Amino acid sequence: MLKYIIQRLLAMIVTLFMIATITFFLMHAVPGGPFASEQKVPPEVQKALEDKYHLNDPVIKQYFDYMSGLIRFDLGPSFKFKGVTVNSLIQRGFPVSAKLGIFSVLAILVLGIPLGVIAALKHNKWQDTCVRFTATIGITVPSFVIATVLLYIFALKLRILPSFGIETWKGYVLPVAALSGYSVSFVARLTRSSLLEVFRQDYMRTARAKGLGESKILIKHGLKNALIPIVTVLGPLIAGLLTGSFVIESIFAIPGMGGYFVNAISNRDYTVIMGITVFYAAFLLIMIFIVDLIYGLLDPRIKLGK
Amino acid sequence: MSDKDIVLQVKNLVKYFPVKRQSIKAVDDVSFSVERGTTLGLVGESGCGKSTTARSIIRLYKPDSGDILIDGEDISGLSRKQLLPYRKKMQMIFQDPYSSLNERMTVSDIISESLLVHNICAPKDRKDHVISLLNKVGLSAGHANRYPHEFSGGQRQRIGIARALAVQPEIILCDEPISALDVSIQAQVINMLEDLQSELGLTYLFIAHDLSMVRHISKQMGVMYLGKIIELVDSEELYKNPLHPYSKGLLAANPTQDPRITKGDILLKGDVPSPLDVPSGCRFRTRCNYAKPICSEIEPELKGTDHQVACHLYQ
Amino acid sequence: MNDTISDRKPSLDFTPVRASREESEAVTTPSLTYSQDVWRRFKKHKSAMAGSIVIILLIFTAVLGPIVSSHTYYEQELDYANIPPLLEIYKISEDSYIYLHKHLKVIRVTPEGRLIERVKPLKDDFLKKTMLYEINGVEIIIDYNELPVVMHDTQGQQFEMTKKMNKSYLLGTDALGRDLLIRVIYGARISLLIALIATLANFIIGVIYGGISGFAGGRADMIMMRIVDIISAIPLTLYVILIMVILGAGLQSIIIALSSVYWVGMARIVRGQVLALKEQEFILAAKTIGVSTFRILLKHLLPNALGVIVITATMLIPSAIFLEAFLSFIGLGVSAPMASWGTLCSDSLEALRSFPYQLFVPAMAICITMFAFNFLGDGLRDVLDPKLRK
Amino acid sequence: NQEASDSAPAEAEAVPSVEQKITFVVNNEAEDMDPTTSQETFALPVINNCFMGLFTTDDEGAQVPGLAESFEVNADGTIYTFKIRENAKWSDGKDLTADDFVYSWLRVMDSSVASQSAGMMKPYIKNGSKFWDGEVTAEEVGLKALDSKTFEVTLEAAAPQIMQVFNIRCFYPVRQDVVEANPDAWHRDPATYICNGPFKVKEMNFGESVVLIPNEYFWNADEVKLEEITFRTIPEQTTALTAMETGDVDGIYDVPGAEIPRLRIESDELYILPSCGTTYYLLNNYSEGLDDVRVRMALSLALDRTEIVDVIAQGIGVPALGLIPPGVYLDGKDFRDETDFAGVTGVAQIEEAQKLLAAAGYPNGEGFPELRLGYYTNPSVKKLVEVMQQMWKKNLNIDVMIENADWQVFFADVQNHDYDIAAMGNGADYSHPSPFLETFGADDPVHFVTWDNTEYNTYMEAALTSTDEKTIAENLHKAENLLLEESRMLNLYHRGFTMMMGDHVKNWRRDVLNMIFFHYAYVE
Amino acid sequence: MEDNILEIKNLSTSFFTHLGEVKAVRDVSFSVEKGKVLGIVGESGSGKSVTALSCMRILQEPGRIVGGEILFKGEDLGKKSNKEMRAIRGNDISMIFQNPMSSMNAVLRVGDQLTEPLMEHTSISKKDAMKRAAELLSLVQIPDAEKRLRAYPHEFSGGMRQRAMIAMALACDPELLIADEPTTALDVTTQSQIIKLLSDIREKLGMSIILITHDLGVVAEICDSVVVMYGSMIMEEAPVDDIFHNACHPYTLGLLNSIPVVTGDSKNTRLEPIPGTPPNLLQPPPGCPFAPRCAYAMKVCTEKAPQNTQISDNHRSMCWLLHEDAPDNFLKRGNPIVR
Ligand SMILES: Nc1ncnc2c1ncn2[C@@H]1O[C@H](COP(=O)(O)OP(=O)(O)OP(=O)(O)O)[C@@H](O)[C@H]1O
Ligand SMILES: Nc1ncnc2c1ncn2[C@@H]1O[C@H](COP(=O)(O)OP(=O)(O)OP(=O)(O)O)[C@@H](O)[C@H]1O
Ligand SMILES: [Mg+2]
Ligand SMILES: [Mg+2]
Repeated sequence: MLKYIIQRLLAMIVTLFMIATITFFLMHAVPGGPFASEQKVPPEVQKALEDKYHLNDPVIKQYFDYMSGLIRFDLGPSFKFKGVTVNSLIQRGFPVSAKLGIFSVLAILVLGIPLGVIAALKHNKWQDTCVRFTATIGITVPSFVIATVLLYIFALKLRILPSFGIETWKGYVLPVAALSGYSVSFVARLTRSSLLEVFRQDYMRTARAKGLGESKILIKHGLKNALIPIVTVLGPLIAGLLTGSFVIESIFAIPGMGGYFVNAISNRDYTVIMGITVFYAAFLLIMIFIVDLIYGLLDPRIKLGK
Repeated sequence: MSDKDIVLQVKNLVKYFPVKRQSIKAVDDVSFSVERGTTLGLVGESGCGKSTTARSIIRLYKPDSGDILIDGEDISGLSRKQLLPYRKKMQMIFQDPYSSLNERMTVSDIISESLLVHNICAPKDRKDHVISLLNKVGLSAGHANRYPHEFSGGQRQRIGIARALAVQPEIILCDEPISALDVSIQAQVINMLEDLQSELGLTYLFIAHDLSMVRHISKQMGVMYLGKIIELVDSEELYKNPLHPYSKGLLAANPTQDPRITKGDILLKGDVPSPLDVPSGCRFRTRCNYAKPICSEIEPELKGTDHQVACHLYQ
Repeated sequence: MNDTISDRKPSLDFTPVRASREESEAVTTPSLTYSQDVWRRFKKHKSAMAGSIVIILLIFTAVLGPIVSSHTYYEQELDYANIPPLLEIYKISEDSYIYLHKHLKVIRVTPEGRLIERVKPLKDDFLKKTMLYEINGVEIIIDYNELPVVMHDTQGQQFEMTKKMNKSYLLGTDALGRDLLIRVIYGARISLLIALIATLANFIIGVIYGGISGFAGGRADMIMMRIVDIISAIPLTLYVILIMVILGAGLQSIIIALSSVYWVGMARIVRGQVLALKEQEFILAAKTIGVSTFRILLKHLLPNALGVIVITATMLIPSAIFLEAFLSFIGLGVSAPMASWGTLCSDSLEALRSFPYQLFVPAMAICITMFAFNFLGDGLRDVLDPKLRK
Repeated sequence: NQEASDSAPAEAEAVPSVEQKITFVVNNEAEDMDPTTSQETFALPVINNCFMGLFTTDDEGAQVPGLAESFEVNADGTIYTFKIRENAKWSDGKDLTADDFVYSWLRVMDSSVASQSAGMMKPYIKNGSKFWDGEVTAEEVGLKALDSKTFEVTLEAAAPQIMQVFNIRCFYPVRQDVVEANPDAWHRDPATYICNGPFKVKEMNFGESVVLIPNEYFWNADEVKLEEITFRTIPEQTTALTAMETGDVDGIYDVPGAEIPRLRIESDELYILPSCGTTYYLLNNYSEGLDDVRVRMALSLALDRTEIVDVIAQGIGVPALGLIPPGVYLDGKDFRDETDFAGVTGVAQIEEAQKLLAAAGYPNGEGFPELRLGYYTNPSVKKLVEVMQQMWKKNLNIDVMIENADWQVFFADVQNHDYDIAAMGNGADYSHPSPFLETFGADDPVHFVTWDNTEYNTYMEAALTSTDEKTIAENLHKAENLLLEESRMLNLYHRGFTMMMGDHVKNWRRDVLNMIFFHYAYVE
Repeated sequence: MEDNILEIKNLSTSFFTHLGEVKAVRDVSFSVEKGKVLGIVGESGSGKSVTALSCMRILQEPGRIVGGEILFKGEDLGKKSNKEMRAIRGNDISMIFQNPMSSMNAVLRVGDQLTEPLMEHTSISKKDAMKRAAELLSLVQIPDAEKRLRAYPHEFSGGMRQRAMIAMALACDPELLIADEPTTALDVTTQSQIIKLLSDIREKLGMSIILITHDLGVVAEICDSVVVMYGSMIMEEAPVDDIFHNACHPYTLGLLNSIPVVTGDSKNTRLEPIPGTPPNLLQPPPGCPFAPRCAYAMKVCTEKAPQNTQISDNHRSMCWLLHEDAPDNFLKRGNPIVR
């Protein structure tokens, strides 16, 4: 087991290293630079700025400098946000994004899975149709549309929820709804199909033959088995949710991590791009790993390390 | 044995499956040979290595050691490319008539794939060839364009046989070809295999649980236990006079098929030990009623001329 | 069963009939090839049929719509910007009707709802918040001091109002006065093409990559899956910009961008399927015959994973459509004034409050398409899988 | 309005005496809050309300003394001597002295600091550029503290626009000890954000908000009434507008264009103001077709600028017939009043345009090469280019291909002169024609215009070296007219500026560049 | 007959699929005597499992009982509410299934699954339930029972799993045990162990068993009487001895002929399979379902469903050959099979 974990961690580090390397060179290959696009900055000032941030060093040297910083968990200073280090950016932004993300994950758990269960239980009945319909819309309509429409209805027309920020609990409602719309729908669908598959299994019949009640059969026998395929998709999904969404965070003015990323790319804020990419990648890999561990817990047949 | 026409000879075949740091000794030093045109039956409980033996012979697995001689030539170390000609000599029929046919191919596609791979006949003759093969296994031309799901288990198994026959093999390894079939259908398949054998002079390695069927079809029988052959003898002889306690147990366990005959006590108790943890000495000693101290120390070898048995009782 | 024997006795016929072997062997279901069978079941599958009919209609509309429409996707009528599909028409006098736009533009219309021309105000008094118009000699005053806006003649008499469908622009116009209907129809060309490309990328790259990875197993699988991890973690925008710089905007860039990243989800799923399938006996059978690895993958493994592949592919279509909008936004997509559904959606968001129909129309188009694809996908899975029939 | 009346009584109930607190929306997190280095707009609300320069703005937006209570200029306009207010103090109570100015301005011109604003200071100050290049020492730069409250500035040469230039943020003083203690990040911490304006920072929540409270050491602290200003970051304009309309915030910058017509009707809180900027598109005179002045003029005349303003700018701008926006005064006159627009009018002159095009050898657009119209990722620019494309197609029957790119890629292309027509524009840092015209001159450091006209350069040279406003104005007019006659760019519209401010917020100020000052504002 | 624990009368069950109605059980009647073992044999798809599932009323969608009565101790199960049925399932009647691999929930510990019926039907504490579960495991001859309770099914061998399934079924001392092909997936050795186990348990606990199988050998070893099903109908019902030595239906005879003879020289006796394949129950043949494969089929067989002929007290057969007007044939003359 320990050996397995160590192996996985090593593989993760190698993958992370590759991701960092590729992103680094990709980033430098793209035209522009953090200071190259200001209309009003004269060239000598631009050069001074670039000197200050060592952008005039050979790319290879910059790469090794960056990597040596990365090893020490030093992600460097942001080029755009003066006086802000990428570490502090993530330290500040991630908890905010994660908070939203956790609520979205909760939404998946209390909404997505139960809806899927209802749909499966009422297979081909109106409840099922409803869930499938809503889920398809949830998968189809992207979060920025959902967010804008929700904002229009609940903040502007009904005025029951705040239009921005997450300072109060009410503030969470809309961003979480918009953020989790896709995931909830996706998980609902997946739960439904997975559960329907489980319903066909022989052990469900066995449980019924024991005289167990339907709800007990569902929860004890059905759900745990049905969860196995759900857990696999949950890893990347949760990683995505917790690390923040640019769209949601900018629409609802939430100072999370996702908000910086897209801007960082269009600003060519190199260190921020790298920092967030590496952080996200690490997070993603860890989530996938955790999912594998949970997988092992859920399904005793799976022997980790085998 | 030298005067006999041996088509398939297996010498000291070993196949281990590594699992974590241990290994499953699925086949552990198995040797036998099969005469042309005859059938060797292989019986034993689930997990004793029958399938692994067959799959190693046909080189689905690479054996860890040992030789597999087809017409005297060793194929145990050949690469995929080198094996291609031998694939024509040897084919396999699988246990599960449902999972052994690709649901998304027509019967004619399934059968002609063999023809295609081995370039057996001109593309334009392929159709006729397929039909003649189908006829050979008791199906008609009308079945050619159908899909496996339209067939019953017995018919599916015939399709599997037709697929194996397509390359005109000399040897067919039958890995429990009838286990999944209904009694009424089993007989159809067995009869057909017998007919084909006499017609084409095929050699079978026939694997099954069901002793009565194996006995019916095979000339010689090997009894396997935990990766080893523990008794190898003419099948009638095995029936009449099983030597190894395990063989006795197996025979006794076979249903009587007549309510008027009451069976004696079941000799075999318990389960096969884990292949990860094979008992020392004689593998069977943990379930053997006659186990002696020596059994746990020295592993008995398969001995004897006509009636070979690996048991300390007879050594 | 309840008939008594005596009732039936006279009709009983005890002549032996020897069942011929042929007959007894016959499978009682009608003989159909796989494709015929699939087609037969497909025809019976209501939702699959509905889905494919909708898709065919969509394609037809996308191809033929522009031919029959009197508008073009680029033609702007700036006077008619942001006209909704439903018009509030005021009767000014016997033969003159106007439509009062939300933004207090006045447009003369026919009583049926056809736009005639925009009328410029005679006077626009910002401070008093009134506007003065003259239509066919009738002076009308629009007063927006208080909401809702009131419109009356000089005597303070208000006009009779009816709601009519917009006959000139059935689904209204966009911010530049272009016909939304025809733009959505043109958008279908791009978005459906994107759906196609995405699906192709999924099928060609994702399926093969995942298939090889799963089939190869072991170390190769490990490395290939790590590559997938890497691709999914590297920021998309970066290489999209790079592609744009190297290749410029246009379809070929979209194809490359989509096909370089879009298949990873599919690859993961196919790999999972192949891992499960490759232990099946028919794969072993193919191996014993000596079938090449590639052929096993193509002929044996993939067809059996097709159900899952189809479902996944349909699920991935909407994100491709919106990914295209994003790519267009950063300059990779088709160049304006051509617009895809995704861009129509995102363009309309800014004006959502004033003109929600501008979002509604393309969003509906996407939703309908998605439902159609979903129905079709679900149906195809059912229909393709002979096992479901057992 | 139903909703408004619903919420009004609730508010009245909750707040018996009006709380002197406001929330104002900024669209992005500030990149840099250090006045001496910052160059972007999102930091300005904070900087402008926390810091003060030598001058400030009065109710009418006119320049009035700020930290300097008075100043003198020598005869040739090269030496300015400022008298700093006796009661000018830092927010921690320390005295604000002339040395602070010397330190701060040197900091701007120190290349190791790499202030983005350096370009706006060093050309004016004597030896400023040399200091930047490390050729002279700090002592040789024309900055002197004559005594603790007297600050003398020597200019490189007399500069007509220098009074406006002094208003730019980089001329604000910062505190040496806090800056040196943490040169890069002092401005990110309320504790070290020592300032000298009417307010000081209470909280800085990165990415979220900056909260200001009155600075008791401000020299005019008695007049400051607001108790708290929150600058809230809301990146999405539509969200900001929603917040404004629901009353969650008191003011916003930049209203989404599509909503302006509606707000014009519905809202009393919308402000549509001129802004000192012009949107014009660059024409590459090396591109085939565009090398002919008749073609360029034809393209220009074929555009209906009124419609562009109406539809794209939602009526918040003014059709640009020339380059310099209205409201730029020189020699006592609005610069634009004197401009000759080279025949360009607010509406399209289609026939004229067609004639010119025909004369250039492309009758009815035949044989005209397909030009590329480049723009950068931005929704409203996209609309504009689509409209232009259509106008050219309809009026001249020529095809123009629209090309979109990420700003950085676009800008790199423009700098490499890899464009036919490119979306661009200029907003001034100070209200003067020269920043607009310099772009087309030989001396422009960011040289993305493909033009090198000796005549033009001569006019510019003459204008920029003169101290006489009249000469300057004359030469700048000549330069602009030459630009317009040559139709060197497609001047489209002079930008407007929109913002919303709650009716209850009184006495806030803005200057010509639309900087917002809450110095003496209060809530009613 | 008071000593019948279960009596099925004219049971018909169908699956209403989108292809049409699958008549999986047609007009089936039989009864199980108290303390006896009834075997149901027949080829795959003949409706054995569906009959059993119908008795328990645990048919899955789209299956429905379309007619008949299921009398358990005189009460019609068909009329019971779901709740009442739940109290009976696993308690009075329990069932074990063919495939021990898939019939146990792989993600739950064996102990948990074993205690489930106990917890459901009795008010026993978890701890006592575990104790009882251990007893049950020892009863089915799984050594080291207490430790094994904590194992997961995949850690058991096939035989052990099936034994655990039996233990599960025995948990509440049911009066009737329905065993649906309990040994089909197992080795011969394990099979004989399980059969032995079942008959021991029956003796010990005195319950009745319905044993569904297609292996006549198994039937011979343990059953008291046998129902032979084919094409969703009953072909023959008889005491076990009669089935093997006095079979009165060509189908039963066919089944018997297909197995190799145990004694004597098997080499020269060719097997005699029943040709052909079972009918498709979507469109069952109008007459006797076996007619298309029957060597002795007559015109009437293809037209009319066969009628019941009572051979003796507890031996009946459904075949037109036994009709009084039918041509004189071997069935009337006696069993032609020499075994
Ligand atoms: N690919 C494999 N990897 C690891 N272990 C394997 C593999 N294939 C077989 N084994 C193990 O090898 C042993 C022998 O298996 P094999 O399939 O040969 O048995 P068998 O006699 O054919 O059994 P059955 O009657 O169930 O088919 C078993 O313990 C099995 O678990
Ligand atoms: N869920 C279902 N949907 C449709 N048809 C079904 C379903 N379950 C069973 N059937 C049909 O009912 C018929 C009887 O099936 P049943 O399972 O009772 O056969 P069986 O005698 O138990 O066969 P086996 O020996 O294979 O278990 C078959 O034709 C089968 O196809
Ligand atoms: Mg096997
Ligand atoms: Mg069954």
